[in-house]
Amino acid sequence: MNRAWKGPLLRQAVALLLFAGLLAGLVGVAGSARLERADFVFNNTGEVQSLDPATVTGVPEGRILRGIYEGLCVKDPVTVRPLPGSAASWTKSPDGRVFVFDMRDEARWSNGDPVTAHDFEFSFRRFLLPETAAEYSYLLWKVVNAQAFCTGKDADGTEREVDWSEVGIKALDADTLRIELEDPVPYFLELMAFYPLFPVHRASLEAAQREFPDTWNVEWLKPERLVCNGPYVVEERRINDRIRLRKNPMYWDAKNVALDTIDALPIEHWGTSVNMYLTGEVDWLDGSIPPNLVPELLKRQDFIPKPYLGSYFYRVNVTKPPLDDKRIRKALSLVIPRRAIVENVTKAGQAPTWSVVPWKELDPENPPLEGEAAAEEARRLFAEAGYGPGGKPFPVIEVLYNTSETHRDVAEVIADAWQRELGVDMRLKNQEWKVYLDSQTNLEYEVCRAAWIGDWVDPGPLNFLSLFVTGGANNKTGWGNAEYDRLIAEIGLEQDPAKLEQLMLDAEAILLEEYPVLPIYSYVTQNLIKPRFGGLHGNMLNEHFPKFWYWMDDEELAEKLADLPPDLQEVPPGGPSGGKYAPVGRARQIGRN
Amino acid sequence: MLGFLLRRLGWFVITSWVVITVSFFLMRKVPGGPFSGERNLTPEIEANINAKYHLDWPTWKQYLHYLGPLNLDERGLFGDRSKPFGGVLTGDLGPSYKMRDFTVNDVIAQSLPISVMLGLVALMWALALGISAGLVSALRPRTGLDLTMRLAATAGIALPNFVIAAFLIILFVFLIPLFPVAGWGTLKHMLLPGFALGAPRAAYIARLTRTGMLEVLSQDYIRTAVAKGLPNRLVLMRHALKGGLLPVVSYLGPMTAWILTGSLVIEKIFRIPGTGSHFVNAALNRDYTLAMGVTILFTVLVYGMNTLVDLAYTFLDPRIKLEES
Amino acid sequence: MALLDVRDLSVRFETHQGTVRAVERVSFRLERGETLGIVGESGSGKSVTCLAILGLIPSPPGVVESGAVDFDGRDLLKLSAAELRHVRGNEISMIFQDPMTSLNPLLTVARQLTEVLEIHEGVSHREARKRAAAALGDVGIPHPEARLDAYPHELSGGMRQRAMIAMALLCEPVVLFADEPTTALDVTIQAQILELMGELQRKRGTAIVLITHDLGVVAGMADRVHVMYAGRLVETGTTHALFAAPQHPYTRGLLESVPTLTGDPDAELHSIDGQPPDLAALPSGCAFAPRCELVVDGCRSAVPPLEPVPGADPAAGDRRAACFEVKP
Amino acid sequence: MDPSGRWNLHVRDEERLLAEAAEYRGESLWQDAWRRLKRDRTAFWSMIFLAVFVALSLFAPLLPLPSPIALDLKAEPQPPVWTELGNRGFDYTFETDDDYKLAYWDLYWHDKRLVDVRKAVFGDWQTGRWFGTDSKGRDLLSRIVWGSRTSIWVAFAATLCSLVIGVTYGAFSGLIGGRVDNLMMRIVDVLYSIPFIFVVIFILTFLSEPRQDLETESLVDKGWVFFIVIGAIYWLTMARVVRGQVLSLKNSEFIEAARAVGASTARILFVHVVPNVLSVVIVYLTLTIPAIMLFEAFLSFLGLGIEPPKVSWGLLAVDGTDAINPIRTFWWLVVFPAGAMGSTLLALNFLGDGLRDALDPKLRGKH
Repeated sequence: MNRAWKGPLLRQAVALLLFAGLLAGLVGVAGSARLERADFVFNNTGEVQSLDPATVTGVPEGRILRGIYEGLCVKDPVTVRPLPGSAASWTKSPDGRVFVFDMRDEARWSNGDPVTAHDFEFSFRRFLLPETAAEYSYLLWKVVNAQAFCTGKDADGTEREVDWSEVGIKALDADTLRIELEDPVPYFLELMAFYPLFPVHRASLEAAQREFPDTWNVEWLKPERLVCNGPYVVEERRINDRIRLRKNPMYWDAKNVALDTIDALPIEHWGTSVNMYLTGEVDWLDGSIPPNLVPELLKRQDFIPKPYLGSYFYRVNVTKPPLDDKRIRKALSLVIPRRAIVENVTKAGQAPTWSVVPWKELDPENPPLEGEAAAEEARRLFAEAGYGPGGKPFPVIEVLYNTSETHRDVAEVIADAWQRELGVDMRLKNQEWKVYLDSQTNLEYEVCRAAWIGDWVDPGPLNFLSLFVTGGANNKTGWGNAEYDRLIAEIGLEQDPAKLEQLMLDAEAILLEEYPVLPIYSYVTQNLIKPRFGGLHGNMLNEHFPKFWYWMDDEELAEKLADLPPDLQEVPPGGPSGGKYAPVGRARQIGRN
Repeated sequence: MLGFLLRRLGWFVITSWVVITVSFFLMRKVPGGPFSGERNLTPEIEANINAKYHLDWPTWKQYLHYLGPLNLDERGLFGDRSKPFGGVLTGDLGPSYKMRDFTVNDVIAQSLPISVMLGLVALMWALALGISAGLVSALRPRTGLDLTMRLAATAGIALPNFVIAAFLIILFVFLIPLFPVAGWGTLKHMLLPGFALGAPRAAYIARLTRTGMLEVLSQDYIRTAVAKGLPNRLVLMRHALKGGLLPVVSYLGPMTAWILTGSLVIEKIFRIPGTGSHFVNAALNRDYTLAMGVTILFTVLVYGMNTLVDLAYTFLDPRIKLEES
Repeated sequence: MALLDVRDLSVRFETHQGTVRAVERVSFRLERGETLGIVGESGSGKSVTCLAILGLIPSPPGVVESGAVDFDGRDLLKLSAAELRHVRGNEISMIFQDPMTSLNPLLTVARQLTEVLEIHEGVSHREARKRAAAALGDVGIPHPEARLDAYPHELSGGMRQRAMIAMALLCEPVVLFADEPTTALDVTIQAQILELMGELQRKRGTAIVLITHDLGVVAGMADRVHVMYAGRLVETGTTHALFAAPQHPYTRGLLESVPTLTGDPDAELHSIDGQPPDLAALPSGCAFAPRCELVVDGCRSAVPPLEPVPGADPAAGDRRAACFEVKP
Repeated sequence: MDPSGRWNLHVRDEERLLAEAAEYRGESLWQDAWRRLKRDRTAFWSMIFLAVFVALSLFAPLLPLPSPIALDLKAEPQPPVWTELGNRGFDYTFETDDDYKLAYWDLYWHDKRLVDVRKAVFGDWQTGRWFGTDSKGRDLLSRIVWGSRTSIWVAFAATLCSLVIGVTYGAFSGLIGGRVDNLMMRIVDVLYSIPFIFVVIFILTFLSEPRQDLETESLVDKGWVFFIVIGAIYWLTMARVVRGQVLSLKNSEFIEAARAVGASTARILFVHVVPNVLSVVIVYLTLTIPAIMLFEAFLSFLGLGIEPPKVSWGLLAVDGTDAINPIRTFWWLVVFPAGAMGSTLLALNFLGDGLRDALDPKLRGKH
């Protein structure tokens, strides 16, 4: 080593320089990361996987995509029924098989291009292309020839090469899109408002493909290149930090959009999420609240749970003796302390349910057995199946759940009840998420925790009933019933609402008799939101639409609070005291919602 | 010096190769894949996805593809140019499977500077607290001050850091509103998480400082310095501190690694977009490429830091020659 | 008046094994310009005596129990820390045994030399450097300017000890404690270093306290010799007188165990049987009694005082010995 | 002339001296260490404290505590009550093996016997709600005591495991030396460069692979396996430390001297090497146990820790941190578990520091 480097002076100088550099870097990085607070900040609960609508599946993605894209339809923020979106109107053939959408003339992409029927044809084709590998692609398989186009096989498994021209999606002209289905789909219009079927901008996508032949599928989604057609555009995106949305001035209904900027923060830790809400750094939490806090929050004006089309249940592996005996399954279901769970574990007003279809009203004539009566009946069923005192020893049953505190708590309570009432030796088994999914799919469990959230409100029960067709991808119980399969198939074809209702009840009755799953409770939405915030409603799908969001002024806030039960604890309302309304003005904004 | 660096580089290449290979095959052995989710995929869709990401290839082929700029992809260099990536040897860590809008290089480029910043703040806390506690303990053993400082420094390894973080937040955010509750951006944002992250290290640094100082203070040359009539301050600062802190310097290498992988909890609680969370999330999500990417990053950092520490040693201790590590 | 007058110095160490009486009522005087040799085995308390004089005994566990050290009209044992610092390295310097460990390996020679001048004389760094170079030249280091920026490990053992000596003499002290200055060096270097010390002493008139176990070194350098055993002085006298007629059996033993060129090469070298005593559990009488060939009953019960040797030649200086068996 | 100053020493004395020195090192090292440890009051009291805690956790089944798992669902955790010493609420009878599972979980045979003793001595008497209850109405005191079993013993087992691997590997590497040593240490370097957390997650997923048959049939507890495997990862540092110690001993003068006078290899190993290495190992032990306990807590934070109904301190700490927030604080949920964990870890650390000082040959003779 060079002697000169060891001179004390030089070494001190080097050290000093290094230190100064570090300090400068420190200040530099610290300064560059700052952003002004957005008009509205919410917890998006997780990092968004992608902004490409075709490939995403999760709830956090949905929250963002509903802000930056607009499908053929949008949904009413209260009823979540379809409303005109990029399509101004549509017609449906009497047999429910052909839809013709009339595009909205004034609809524009964020770069000023008009939104045309061709854009949707391109996007739907892309959605179905095998290379896109869209997880939700099956949503369009009911379109004529779509399944064959997507997978190279028909529904019955016969292999068939199909050209796009044969698929039932056609832009007749820039203004008209025709979609032809093989069978009617009762919830088809809701699908058109579902985020995987949002359009993408062809020109910018293809430009990125030319410019970045290797990495275009990352590049075209960069905020500076992404062209959207929704009320907002992506201004900035930092992994695990935030997505910043800015109002899209080119949006056809921009005059009705109130907020200029929205920040979506992916806060995973529940404690942090609540802390940030309490210090006012976040205005809205959707879930992500420690259960311990729920009783306290229920006393406040900013936490009002509403029914949510979701169901929490236990799957039973019916291929494993003795669980192949439906009397055993029924007995296990009978002694689940549903009320204790919703009152003392989940605590947010979830409703105990005895059907996998959530928020099912109980028959007042014939209420489900509960408490000691249920336990006695369960013991009788157990004895009938040959177990219990004097009978065969019941094998150890393992309850599988994925790593999460609530699941653990529920499992503990249920295991405790089974052990106490039926003497069943329970073992809780906690698996890390991916392993848990694998175990479920491969039927490597005995009883396992599960949940399902509906994708559409009408017909709501179908979301849940369709899971359990024989061999269904999401059945995962090994259970199958030919009569049940037949009923579900008929539901798809039925156009008469009354008959549809009856078919669904019949199918549900089979599930209630057979117990491939043990229903536990129905979900509620858990939105903790600043009272001043308007346009965000606790609807059945817990889907929310940034387009309608605004801040109330003091007057409107006072009116809203006056409608709330008077014993609720007052909380800081958040937001600007003058409110923030769309350019059309307060009166129209309120009137519209 | 050049020889030393070359030898280091050689070992680095071998180590990285072993690490990459082992992790790669280990990862494919773990149940679950990057695209399994609550909603099961139909086999046809799964096949589409696997084809897109080459997960349908035999593992050895995926491995070669991952490693180097080999044209194994029929859509590759001479195909429609839509090959996913060029391989580790070209410095391309591939696309992230979970954060699909980013390449692994993007993810690391975005998060690493933040982690480095957080690490620096943590380091400062750890050094300030650790060295002062260690000095007090070496110079004024068994005094009230010693016990207090030891308690303060040891608290960091006496409680899990999420508990410490929770206490800090209650105390300095809600009771005494000095700091923001979470987030990243200003120096104020960095102090609390930096402390929570640095506190456990402070305990080790205190211990190293104390031992190092005791060792140095028992050396003959300290007696010489005193016999020369130097004031205590000078004896300590000029003659004792430098040698006494050498063990702390060598600890900085492993410490970096710890701060990077161990910051997950702190990143979660304080909502900091650093690399720590990727280490765990990538593994949990089976985000193969990201997991591999952060593994490689880790290896590079561990090697780089240790080499830096060794170099620093030659500056601090003139007796050391860069013969071999 | 003596330059340095040590009276009744006692030092003990409080250890878990009990109280170690390292130095027990030691008195001696040092005259300007003379060389006093203190001889004894390891652990006999000779180094501790020096350290105690400069206040370098680590405390705890060391305690200077009693005694006074008159230096220049001051009692060194009663000085404040700041006053003592002013004496150290300035008026009284010290050289240690092992130049390998006594120089700070992490600092350059220049740094370690100049800081002495900067502290005691407040000279500028540049000036200090110039003087340090001169001092290195004085102790016979070639190319002193170049050596200044070397680190101790880059110098040979002899060079290092020379640098130590240069460092000790920078402020021209009047007393130099040399604690085994040559023990760790090769024999040829030893001679050079001793010669150097003698030369510097002649030039500057520094009084030297030479601590060693090596009788040869003492014979060549010292004007007077004190012999220590188990923390006590057992015999004093001029070098010549003491070597000519050792009185204490321990001194005699020491002298007999040194090979001489004139002696019979085939004769077995004499050695003192047994081990030095455990200072924490000294026998009640003479500490040397268990190893002494001349031991009598009285030796085991009472400590023999250090008394003038009866009938000694007045030219032999302050000729004293601590043994009951010393007969005229 | 001998430069070391032992100028009056004859060669034949050397062997005798060596024997003395060996005795001194072998036996009085520990006496010396023990005495110095007793002097270090912080370390000494830490040791007493730990002994009490370990005893408590060992004999947890004997203590008249409420069941650690019995649920008493209420909307909120119940605060501590200090007015009631105890009550007669422990109404379990233990006749068949299954009965134990109602109040506890799958206990080992000896724990069941301890429970029997407890039942015989205290009957249905149990302590009151001294520490309050958790969110599902379980007695916190009981959970902390039972949790200590998981935390302390799992950490202990894991450390022991790391010790065995580390000491064997390090000693082997150090004793053989040369190329083998070099290669073995390179392997350690490579292992150091793999992010630890990955390995843990891999192990975890492999362990949670569906293999119920294996688990229900055998007595192998997944938690134990897991933490023992973790211990198996912690050995890297141990191996380095031991190797360093062995190397420095190998080259030290007294070993060379022992070899020169013809002491056998085994003798050198057991009289000279083992005690010296052991001191390092003991210190390492007191530092690894806390590290593993904290790691267990970290895994609990990620939700990957021990499985209910069993409890561990990590799990309690996680539950506790969820319970402190500005809206509503259930202080007892965090104060007691964190207190138990914190004081144990502090004690372990202080004891480690004390042992380090006491066993450090460089500091010997001082204090």
